[in-house]
Amino acid sequence: MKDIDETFRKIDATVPLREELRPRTVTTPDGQEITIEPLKDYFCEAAPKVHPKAYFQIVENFYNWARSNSLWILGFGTGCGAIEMRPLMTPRFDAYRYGVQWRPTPRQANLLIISGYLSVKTLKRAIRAYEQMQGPKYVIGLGSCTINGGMYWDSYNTIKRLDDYLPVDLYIAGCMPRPEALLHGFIELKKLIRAGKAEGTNRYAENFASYKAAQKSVIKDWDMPDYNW
Amino acid sequence: MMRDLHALLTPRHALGPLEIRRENLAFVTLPASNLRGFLTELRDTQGFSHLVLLTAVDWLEEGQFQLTYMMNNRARDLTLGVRVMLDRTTAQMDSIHDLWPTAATYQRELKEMFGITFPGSPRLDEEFILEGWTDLPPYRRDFDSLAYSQQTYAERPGRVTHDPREYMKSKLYPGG
Amino acid sequence: MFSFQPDRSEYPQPGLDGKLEIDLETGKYLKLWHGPNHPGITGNMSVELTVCGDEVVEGKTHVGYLHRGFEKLMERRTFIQVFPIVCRVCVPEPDFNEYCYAAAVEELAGIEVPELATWMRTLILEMGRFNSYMMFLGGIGGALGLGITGQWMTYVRDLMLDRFEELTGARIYHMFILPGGVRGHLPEGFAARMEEVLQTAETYLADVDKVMFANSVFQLRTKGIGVIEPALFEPYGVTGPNARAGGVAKDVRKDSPYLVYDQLDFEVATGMDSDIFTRAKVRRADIQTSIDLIRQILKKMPKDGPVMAKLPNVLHWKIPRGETYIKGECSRGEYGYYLVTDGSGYPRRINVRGPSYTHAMALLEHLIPGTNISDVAALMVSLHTYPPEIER
Amino acid sequence: MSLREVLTPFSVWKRVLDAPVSIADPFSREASEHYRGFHKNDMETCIGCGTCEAICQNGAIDMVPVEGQNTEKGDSGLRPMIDYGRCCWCALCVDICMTGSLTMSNEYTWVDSDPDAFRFIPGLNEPWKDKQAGYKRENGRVLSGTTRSPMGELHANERIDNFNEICVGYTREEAILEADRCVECGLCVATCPAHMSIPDYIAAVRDQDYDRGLQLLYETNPFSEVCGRICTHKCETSCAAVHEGDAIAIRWLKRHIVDNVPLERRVELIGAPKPATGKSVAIIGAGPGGLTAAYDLAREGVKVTVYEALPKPGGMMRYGIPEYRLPYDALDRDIAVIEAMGVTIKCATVVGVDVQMEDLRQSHDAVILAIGLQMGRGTRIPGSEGAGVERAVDLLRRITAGDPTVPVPETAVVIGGGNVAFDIARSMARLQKIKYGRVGLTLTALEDRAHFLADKEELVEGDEEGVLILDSRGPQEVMRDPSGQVTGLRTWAVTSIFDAEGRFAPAYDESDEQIHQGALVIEAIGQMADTSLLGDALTEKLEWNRGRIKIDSEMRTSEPWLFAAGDAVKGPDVINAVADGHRAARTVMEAIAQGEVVQ
Repeated sequence: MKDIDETFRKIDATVPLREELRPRTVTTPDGQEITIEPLKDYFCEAAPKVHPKAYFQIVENFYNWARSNSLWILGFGTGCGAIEMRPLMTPRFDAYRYGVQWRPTPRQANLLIISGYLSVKTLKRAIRAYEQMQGPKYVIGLGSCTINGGMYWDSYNTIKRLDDYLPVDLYIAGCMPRPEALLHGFIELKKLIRAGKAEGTNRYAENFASYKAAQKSVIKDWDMPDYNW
Repeated sequence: MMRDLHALLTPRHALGPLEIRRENLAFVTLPASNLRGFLTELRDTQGFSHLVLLTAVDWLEEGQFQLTYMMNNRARDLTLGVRVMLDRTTAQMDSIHDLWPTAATYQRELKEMFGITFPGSPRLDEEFILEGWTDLPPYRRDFDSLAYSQQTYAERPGRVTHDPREYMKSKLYPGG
Repeated sequence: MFSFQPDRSEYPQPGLDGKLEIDLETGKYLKLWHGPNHPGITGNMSVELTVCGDEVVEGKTHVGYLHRGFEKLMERRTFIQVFPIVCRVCVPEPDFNEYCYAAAVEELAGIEVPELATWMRTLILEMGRFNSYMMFLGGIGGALGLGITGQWMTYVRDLMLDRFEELTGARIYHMFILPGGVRGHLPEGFAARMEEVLQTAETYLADVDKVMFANSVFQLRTKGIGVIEPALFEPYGVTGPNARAGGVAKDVRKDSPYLVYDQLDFEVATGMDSDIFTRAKVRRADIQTSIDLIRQILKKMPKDGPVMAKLPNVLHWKIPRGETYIKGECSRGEYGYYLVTDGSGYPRRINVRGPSYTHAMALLEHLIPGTNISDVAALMVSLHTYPPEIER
Repeated sequence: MSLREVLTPFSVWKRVLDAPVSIADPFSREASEHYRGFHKNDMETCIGCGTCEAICQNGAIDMVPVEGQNTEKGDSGLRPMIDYGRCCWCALCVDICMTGSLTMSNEYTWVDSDPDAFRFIPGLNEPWKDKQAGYKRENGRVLSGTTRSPMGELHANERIDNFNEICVGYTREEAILEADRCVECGLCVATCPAHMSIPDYIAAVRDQDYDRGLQLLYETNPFSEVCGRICTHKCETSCAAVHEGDAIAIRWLKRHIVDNVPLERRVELIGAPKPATGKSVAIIGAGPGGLTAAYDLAREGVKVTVYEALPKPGGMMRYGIPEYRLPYDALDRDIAVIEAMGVTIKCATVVGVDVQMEDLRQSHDAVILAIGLQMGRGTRIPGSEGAGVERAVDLLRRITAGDPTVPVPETAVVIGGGNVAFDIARSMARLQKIKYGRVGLTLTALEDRAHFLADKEELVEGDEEGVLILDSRGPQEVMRDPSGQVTGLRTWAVTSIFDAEGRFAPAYDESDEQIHQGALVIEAIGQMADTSLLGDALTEKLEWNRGRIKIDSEMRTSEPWLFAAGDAVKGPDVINAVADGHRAARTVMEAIAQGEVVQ
């Protein structure tokens, strides 16, 4: 392994917002002049809130049981781990029999599997996808690169610790983890949910400011609203 | 075969010596200004119509970028690596996107990853792979990936290692 | 019998130079992001479509979502340390990276690979090609709403992964082709188990022929669509099955035989129409070639012998200054490694030439205008692109 | 579009009759036999060399101390800890492992909600510890070399009738090949008494940078040319490569560096000593210990005078080690470098006769005693008193000095199995060959062949030269004829050397008696120091420890102005003497600096 260049200092510069995202005045087809602010106009600005538990424990337990039995995964293959999800979606490993299925859009999903390393560019999309998902929602970090950088530990373009940017409920070690390990992960996640320990959504809401700060520290061109809901 | 070709084209394009790697692969260096004519002739009359790849090598110590245009003649199974040395500070080269449209992609990547410009190449300044990148072009040798990574991303703390040599000395000879 | 031509009377007309003046503010155009999170995309990439009605007028490929900076990371690693990371460059068919890298290092370091190892390498590469095509068939079916091929092909691919696992010790990232040879011998009874897999595959493929290639819906949606004019092949660097479907028998295995391909008996499959259907058909024929090749290899390969050449101590392995380019025919076209060494213990530069680089960027952007939105997925899949090899 | 194309797809409905392909219980599915799963480590075999850490391209491995694993020679006591937040299961660590202790199981499931939990030390208590299946490297695939470059040697016929050096030294190509095998773990460094920076100078050989190599050598050892030839090289026993092949030829590589740097260049590379401090130190004995201390002190700007009783400096290196192992000019070069640092060596000056201890004490800031072990021990068996029985060290000294009265009979017997025994046996064999044209020498030792105290090469070369080596023979009596002439040695077979408590108490099988013919019996069973030079008063004043001058760990005697080093107080070989010399010099420097040395 080559020695690190101790004299190297990174250049920290801000990236200006893209032209079309800046607030501006436009003329509508019917001749009216209106001011638009693209990042605000189409999104709810409210920050996420902590979702309180049900008053009766038994009700909460029932909720958790129900939640644990419908893990709907967002079919977003963020990294190489996505290739081992295909066998799970097909008869040989058949995750559907455990109440797990894949959905094409974040709005229908409650489980985000970060399948491996996240480049900064994908991190941005993953955050967006995560924030668009319905709560209570869960995140699984798949593969070693979500834990401590994995084999991309010295890459300039991938994040090292997923839990800095998203609330992770469970990690599955491996490079890459086999489908069986993923199934194990689903079972473990179900246990966590039933025990009421999978509180990532609320953790994200509680520590929203610090998560945002971490996210913005690596995503230089933050051209989206702070909360994509 | 390569030698014949080299002998034939040298007078017109001021080619450097031919470096034969193996029977069907050789490399040759030529001045940047002759590149376009040379590639056109290779393509049109010598059957080297396939641009395999276009990439750069950063010779930081020598202050030069090496551009490699890998040309292939499928019928005769010959590959010729055409090298052009550029000054590292100006880092500018003629675009060949009109000869091979696909070269525009390569040139876009070289612009982003090495900071080599190709005036006239389409969409040259659009972001290609990186997004919101403000540092040195990352494939340059003076960009240190690990240092950048450590200064940007947090690693999981709590790891310590010991050098067996020093550790043994301290254990076996505590006084030195 | 049917006409799928849209009524374009209301659409904006191109200017005198034949180009559309695209202005989003007119309200006639819409930006549609096809990916990165989209079921119809081949991996983590995206195509920014500008549509007018349901016709696409412009497409821009966006990549970089999977960029890990491999070529930079390789410069930080010693020659042996590069070996584990090369396979990550292309997830569905990692073995080509291992082979090209190993062969490049061996050539510059002057290492002679034992004969059995070259046979093993060929076997691994053909198994990988088989797997990659399985993903393709599943993908092209899926892109046109034919889910069953995806289900079958993933299953068959998984059976092959089992063979990979017993041979190499891993399912996806095999890390088997070490510079200098391969890591092990064939396990006991491997050929028989492989034959079982190949036979199962053949029965499923026969059904795919019926359910997909003979299917009227599939034919209507793929024939005559996404045609690449053979004249575009050289300017756009089209290689592999994409070129073969247009009647150009480009195949590195034949054009410039490597490993033991000159000792194997096979024909290169070609087609004439150069449309989505022909490209799928050529790949279907190529699977059969792969199956035959695997059988031939297992029959012809030496039964015993060394599989590793003697390496210098890999911890401080230095390779003299030089450069080389090693190529091979992967399932998508010409795959190559350009390796430059400077006499130190680290590669000076490694450049990976993936076929998707030309197919998914310039070529796709050239083909997309004029297609229907619903055909974009099929068009993309038919080019068989894997984004990680574009951005590395 | 024909009707056929519409209907054909439906034919695959036959598949509904297929048995389902789902794996019924995916959770207990075993991975394949050679699967690269989670790591295992055999704690007992592992030597903590850290080669796995060096090759890991993910920086996933840390070397950490583990309870129950002690640091000892050849085992650092560290064990690999693997971070599964980094690992990529490439198994390069398994392939490079120097002992084969690191392997992989075929276990693959590890799920946890705590990201910090994915670090573990394989071999402690992981659940898959006893699993047999999993990746192991195929035999013969080792990523570092296993066989040593052979050292060129004179053939037995070429060397037996002369005292020419046997080993010819590595060529550059051989040296590079050999240096290439080193994995730079550094286990050898702590084993070397002088802590020579072995991996660094081996790297210098690899890089063909002999200047840097020589500078590295002189940092820790001014007798590199000597040690490059005759060091006991204990470092090679703790070499990581020894577990699956030959140890790196550390000694030969050291010699190769020195051989490639001419004498003048050496002095130039080391540079001038520090400016004179005005202090002065006397050293008694110009052996490796004394001269090393002299070198160090001279480098620090101290004026050093070395007193040597014999006509030439070098001590046992000159008068104990035969010329065919260490040519005198090699030794002279090492000493020349030391003298170039400004050290004065007064030869043929016997302390106690030509100069008195008290004078030295008066005229110097400190005195270092490095007198070595010059007197041979006797066996005290019947018949061992009188003519025809010699001590090895005396004979060796006389051979070196060119004494014409050295007895060279046609047959001789050597008692002892150490290096000195072989030195005298092989020297005598040469003299016999020169004088009579044939070798008639028998060597008897208590130990069996596997446990000889001498180096393995000595046995091999002794055999080649025609020395009859008899193992497990205990000497009982020197046989003499009625005229008192020695005729041979009577021995019994040895059944055991040590008793149950580990004390030296050889037991014999008396029924197995042999008589070895020989007109000369040479005893080579150990040496002792001659401390008569101290004088009675000082001998009385000093503290003693079982016949040796008592010193502390910093080489101080009980007298504040007197320090001691070398074989006389510690032993047993050149490199230890060198280490002692360094330590003595350091202590003396500290003492001088602190003004402790009060007259």
